[in-house]
Order: sequence, then structure tokens, then C-alpha cells
Amino acid sequence: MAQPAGPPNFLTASLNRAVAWARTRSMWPASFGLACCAIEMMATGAAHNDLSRFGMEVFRASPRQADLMIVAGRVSQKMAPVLRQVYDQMAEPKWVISMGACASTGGMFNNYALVQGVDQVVPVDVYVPGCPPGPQSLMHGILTLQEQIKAAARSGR
Amino acid sequence: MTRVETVAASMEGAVVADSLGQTVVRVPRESLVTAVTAARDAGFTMFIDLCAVDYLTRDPRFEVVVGLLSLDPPERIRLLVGVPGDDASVPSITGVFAGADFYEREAFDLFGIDFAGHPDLTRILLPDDWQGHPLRKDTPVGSVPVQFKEANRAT
Amino acid sequence: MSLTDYLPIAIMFGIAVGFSAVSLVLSRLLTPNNPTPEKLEPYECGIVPLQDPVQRFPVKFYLVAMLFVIFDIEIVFLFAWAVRFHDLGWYGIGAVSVFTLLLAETLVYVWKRGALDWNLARRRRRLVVERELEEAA
Amino acid sequence: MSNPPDVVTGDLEALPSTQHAPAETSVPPASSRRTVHDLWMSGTEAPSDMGRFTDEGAQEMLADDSGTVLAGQMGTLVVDDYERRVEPSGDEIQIINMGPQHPATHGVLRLQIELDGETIRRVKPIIGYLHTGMEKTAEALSFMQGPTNVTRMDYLSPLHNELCFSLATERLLGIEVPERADAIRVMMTELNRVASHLLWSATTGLDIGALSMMIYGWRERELVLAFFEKTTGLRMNHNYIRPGGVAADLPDGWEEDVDGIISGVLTGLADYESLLLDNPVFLERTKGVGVLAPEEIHAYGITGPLARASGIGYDVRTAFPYSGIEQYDFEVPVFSGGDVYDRFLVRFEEIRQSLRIVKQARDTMPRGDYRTEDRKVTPPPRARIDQSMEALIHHFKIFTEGFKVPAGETYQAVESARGELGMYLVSNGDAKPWRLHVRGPSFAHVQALPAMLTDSLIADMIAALASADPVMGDVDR
Repeated sequence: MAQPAGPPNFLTASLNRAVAWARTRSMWPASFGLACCAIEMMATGAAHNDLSRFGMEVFRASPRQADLMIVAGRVSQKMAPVLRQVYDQMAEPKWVISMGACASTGGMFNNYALVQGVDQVVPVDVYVPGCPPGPQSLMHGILTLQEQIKAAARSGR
Repeated sequence: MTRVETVAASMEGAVVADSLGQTVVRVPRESLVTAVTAARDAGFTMFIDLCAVDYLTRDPRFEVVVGLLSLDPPERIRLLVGVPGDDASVPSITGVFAGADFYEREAFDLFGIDFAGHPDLTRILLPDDWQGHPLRKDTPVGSVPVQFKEANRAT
Repeated sequence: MSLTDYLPIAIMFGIAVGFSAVSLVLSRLLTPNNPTPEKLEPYECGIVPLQDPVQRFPVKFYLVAMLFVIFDIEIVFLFAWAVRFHDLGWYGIGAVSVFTLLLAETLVYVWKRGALDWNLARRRRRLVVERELEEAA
Repeated sequence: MSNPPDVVTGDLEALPSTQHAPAETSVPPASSRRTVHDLWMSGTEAPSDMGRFTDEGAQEMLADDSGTVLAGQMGTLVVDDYERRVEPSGDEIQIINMGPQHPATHGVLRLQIELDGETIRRVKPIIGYLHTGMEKTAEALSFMQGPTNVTRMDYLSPLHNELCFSLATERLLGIEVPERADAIRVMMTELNRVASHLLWSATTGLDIGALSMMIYGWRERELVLAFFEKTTGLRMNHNYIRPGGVAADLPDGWEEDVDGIISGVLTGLADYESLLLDNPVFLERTKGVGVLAPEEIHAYGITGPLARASGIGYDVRTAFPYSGIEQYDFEVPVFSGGDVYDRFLVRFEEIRQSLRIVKQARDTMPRGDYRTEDRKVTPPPRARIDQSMEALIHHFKIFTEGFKVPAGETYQAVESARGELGMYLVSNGDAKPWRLHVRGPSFAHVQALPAMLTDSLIADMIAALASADPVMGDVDR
């Protein structure tokens, strides 16, 4: 966003906050389901504990229309460049949630095949613990990300 | 004489054994294709599994294990083929069972066993530029050392 | 028919243009804009494309586009009739039905020629053939 | 009944115990099309030359493939039933990627498709995007920790993986599991089959266009997952079925939960069947689509609902019964159409049959211990540790080094939701398995995709691919 010059006065600060409010209220996740966490991500999106309360129930397949990438599952060495390519093709502003232990740190598979933590490939904003994290913990991660965005807007980043 | 004995009898050098209740036929490497064809004609028509094992210090170092299944009287057979470590090559059975294609590519990818006669023997699970064959016993697990202890103190 | 009768149309037009103008300007102002080389590349499910996609699309796609245009324009002409169909009475219905019949005739021609059939069955699995014979018998 | 070591696998005790020294990651050097992403810490701006390409040039489909490779990609390797071979006109050929990140590939499967207009001429599946090296990790974990690793392979039916690993280990150990453990295992795995089929019908309904299936398909599955969470502690990846029995006994009041699941799933199933099975659009999309011939099923080793929809009634539960499943009576649904419609029918009927088994297991659940008495395998109850020194020694030994499994090799198969899930387990007398190979049913199904998908429209291909129910954890391991 064109960064208004000078300290955040009333006009530009409230614009920042308004834009941040608009962005957090309907972040569309890019469906990057890899392994077991993808099943829990789909369960979060389904009717029982649905994501549409946060305006996020529509999982955009193509990165062009998505502004949040939930890396749900273990990232193998063969998949890392693909993950990086999809991340690069997402439009700004974009955020990344690393869902589950395998995405965040390689989890229980400390071996040749997995990237030990997806932050070696893409910048991650929120790490959701769990293996797989339940729908409630994923939603908690999403709410934390929304707080993060609003806090960043308040501080005029 | 059960079907397994007829299958074994039709190949010289085949030895039938019993491993915890399951019939196992050890087959010399050269007559693997004839053994699989004989098994299929004897009724083991469904190809179930092909995998490799690395015994590291045993004389034929590698072992290719072919699992077949017959449906009407439900019965399983397991063919074991010893493969020496230096020239790890086995005749491919994709001619007999088309389903062995991916299994042989996986055995090649993770163990480095060459399957002579396979239509396109390339890596299947790892990217092409991967050095080495990870499931061999002399390859380390490849784990990143986890620095719990040496993590820098909060200065 | 003084000019004021056209006022509502002008307001409608103004709102339409205004809405699109505002949304375009706002998005131009607020959205960050840095086109990186990766973003300009075609999206191939995450795989980096080596050669750019084939430009020559098969003719079937073009054919379907033409068929759509024909039948879409037909509906536009029906609008003119639909607004005043009370006053036009039977004469109107006659004219429109001739018009529609002509177009229906083109649909039948196109159907018979097989332009709508996308999948020239080159491979009919034995199970499918057996099932159809079963159902026929 | 010891097997003669020299014939079967040679002298296994002589093999060195596998103490892998933790070594640096052997990061493969970069090559032409692939630069390995270096360590890049989050928060900082990404270095510009991040990994860009992925080097599977050799695995990709070539424009001029020929011979058996072409026949394999066109799916005519086993049964060639092309009525009219139409040579494609040169200019219209497109090879596109239905790649790893695609909503309709049910995971990170990559299909390279040669398109002749809208019709698919040939398909090449490329897998490996979820390869987690689980078989290598299994060699570094003890038998006690095995189920945690194995349960993450086929993440739609984790309990089947654990059951297969536990049965294989118990056969090598030569121990028997008490009746109650067997009955709990059968009931839990059948509930897992119900949950997996419900998820499959939801995602396949979504692929075919019945969006309400995706929204409501999960409703009944949550019932089953709630029971799993109550019993095993986790919704997925339970590590509940372990060598020697199950981890914990059933919670109090589990009978009412199971009754609730049975009635809930049956009413839900009735809704889905009325929604789908007579819907003309659904019939148009699924009849005669993605057909598999019996010869292909034999050649590719396809088992499970796919085989039973093409007339081959092979079910591991009836052919090679395990865990006392032969005492429950249930039918194996077999249809002969071989297309997506019959796969729906098979899976819906299997949900009913599994619920019948669950009902019988619930009514005749035997009393007794849920773990074997053999203290060498199962840890002693927590209270006993404070009282007896021997219990403390057993507890310590099991949880530090794990129990030693006598040398030998065995193949154990279980009927998972996707087909025959087999495990070839070799032990050299150590506390860690020497080799564990998992024969995933989806691996065979992915290999048979060209036979199902070629010469159909892209929309039909999506339906056929979804009906094969490939789970990539099962394929790539």
C-alpha cells in the first residue's frame, strides 16, 4: 500500500485500520493441503466447525485469488520448490500459516526426505502447533493472525 | 502336492520354505521371470507387492521380495531373490505383470537395484538430482542435528 | 417527451459509471503493487513451466464460442419483443416464433453435424458395452 | 516353529544392530534445473535465488514416448479396447500439468496429461511430492514406537495401519492378544472405515459438483471422530492399536456413543443416497466413467472397493481373516459395472456392512484384559511400578530400549478402506525393525490411473480420479 509519509496522524491511521479490518474479515486461504493436517483443515472448513464465520470458507485453488497460504502437512524436499513457486505467485498482501508440527519443524520425521520447517522456504506469520492441530487450534491460529494484522496496522507499519 | 510345490518343481534351484506359516520360495536370480510366469499360470494371478531389502553384511546383500496372490482358493506366495551387492541387477517382471512397473522404479530409487528390461527405469519418489539411495543401510537417516542443548542462552 | 423523462436513465448511468470508477480508483490506490517475475509467469499448479503454453487452441473451443454468440444474440432480440408483447398481440408472437424456429433449425443442424459432441468415443470399455447390451435386452 | 534361517533370510542375528550415527543432512548438490533452497530464516527478506525449479525431467512425460511406455500411458498395456485409433492432428496437442497443487487431485499427486482438444489422450502420474521417508524412520524407531510412525501413512484410515503393524509384530513375537483387544480392534477399524468412506463421498461429491455433499458429508464423520477422541485421545493419528493389544480400555458409557454413531450415520447415509443415487445429473456424470477391466485389476494388483466394483469379490477380511473377524457375519458387496457409479454403491453398502460389524462387536464385547499378560511386551500398570521391583524393571526396559523381537520376516495384510494394506516386516532380533515395507493400496491404484482416465473428457477424468480415492501418504510413504 502506498505508505503515507510522516507519523500516522488521525486520517491515515484510521485508513490503515480500516484497510486492515477489511483484509482480516475475508482472507481467502489457498488450499495447500499436503497430508494429515489437510484433512483437519477441511474438517475446519466443513459444516460442523465452519470457517465461514470468519469469511474464509472458500478455499481458492489458484494462488492468484488467495491471500493466505495455510501450509497443512509435511513439506518434502521434492515439494519445496513447488511451495515456493505457489507462494511467489500469490498476490500481495499475503500471509502464511504453518499448520502442524511437520510444517513448522519437520515434526517427528527428522530425516532426509522432509524440509525441517517450512520457514526455510517461505516467510511464516503464524505457527499452529499440533499433530494434526484440531479445528479449534487452527481457528485460534487464524484469529491470532488477524490480531497480528490489526496490530501491525495500528502501529502504522 | 500343493500348487506351490508344482510352481517350485517347475524351476530348478527353487527351495520352498515356511516362514511363520507362510509359504516362501527362494528363487535364483536368473530364473525369476520363469518363476513368476509359472506362479501366474499356476493360479497366482494377482500381483500384490515387490520390495527390496538391504541385508548389508549378508552374502547376497540385497533381496527382492515378490508377493503374489491367488483369488479363488485364497492363497499367497512370496518369492525371495538374493541380489549380490556389487552388481545389483535383477530381470524385470513388468513383462509378466504390468503392475510391477512402479514397484521396480521405487526399488531402484530407494535401493539402487537395476531392473534389466524395465521400460523407463527412473526415480519415482525422489527428485532426479538426488545423490545416493536413501534406504540402503549404509546411508545415514539424514537427520538435522537438533540443537536443544547448544541453543544460545538468552543473552 | 421533455428532457426530464430521461433523468432516471441518466442517474442510473451515473451510478453505474460511478460505482465502477470508485472501485477501480480505490483498488489502484490501496492495493500494493509489485509485479515480480514469478507472478507474471503462467500458473501451472506450482510447476515452473519450461515452454510457454500452446497458443493455437483446438478449433472445438472456437466453435463453441461461436454457437454461444449466436444463441445469446437471439435472446437480445427477444427483449425488444418482450417489452411490448401485449400491444403486438398475435402478429408479434407470429414474428417471434418464426425467428425462434429459424434458430432452432440451426441448433438441430449443428447437433446432427456433431459439433456439440466433444468426446468421439474411441475407446468403449468392454464392461460398458456389456452393460448396455444387458439394458437393451 | 522357527523358520530355517539359511533358506528364508540367511542368518539374521549376524546383522549389525543399526546404530545410525546422526550425521549432517546430506544435502544433494544443486544441478541443472534444481537449486536447493538454502537455509533462510523467517522474518528476513527471501534471498533472490531461492529454489525455483524442481528437477524431475526424467520422470516427466515426453512428447515422443513410444512402445510400452506409450501403451502404459494410454492405459492399453493390459487391455487394448480402442475401437477407432484416431491419430491426433499435430497442432492441437497440449501437454498440461494437473500438478501437485490442484484441488481435484486429492493430495499432492501430479498428473501430466496430453490433451487432444478436451479429450485426454494419455496420462502419466508423477508421485513423490509427499515422500516422507517413513520406511527409513521405521528402522530408527523401536517396535513400541512403530505405530506412531506407521499411523501417519494412510491418514484417512490410521487405525488400519496400526493394526497391520501390530499384527505383523505379534506374529514375529508369536504372542496372542486377548479376546477383548481383538474385539476392540475390529470395532475401531470398522468405525475408521466408515469415517474414511464418509470423507471420500464428501470430497468425491464435491468434485462431481454435488457441493452439499462436501458441507454435510463431514457431519457424521465428526460423530465418529468424537468417539475416537474420547477413546484414543486424538481425532487422527491415534497410536491406539499397539503390539500386544490396545493402548487403553474403552471409556465408560461407550455403548451409548456407539449406538449414537450407528443411528446417526445410517440416517446421514440415507440422506446422501436419496440426494445422489437417482439424481439424473449424477447418473450422467458417473455411469460408464473410469471403468476398470478385471484383467487390469489382476495385473496392477488393485484391491478394495475398486476391485469389488468391477466384479472381483476379494476382501482380506474374508480371504485371510485376522483378529477374530470371522465370528462376525457381514457380506462383501460386489457389483459388476466397474464405473464410478458402482464404486459409490460399493462404498455406501460397505458403510452399512461395517456398521453391522460394529453393532455385533458392541453387543458381544468380551470382558477381560485389553493387553496381553506377557510383561515383556506390554508395560505393567502404573500402580504396580511402585510396589514391585520387577514391574519397575519391565517398565524401564520397555520404554527405554523397547522389547526385542525374535529374528524373522513376515507379510501381514489387512483390509483397509482403500484395499489390501500389507506390511513386510523383517526383524534381526533387535528392538528396532530391520526393514519395514508397506504395500499401500493407493500405490497400485495410482499406477492404474492411465487405464481409467484416458479417452475421457476432463470432467469425467476428475470423477474417475476421485473414485479411485488415492491417499498420497499411502502412495509416497
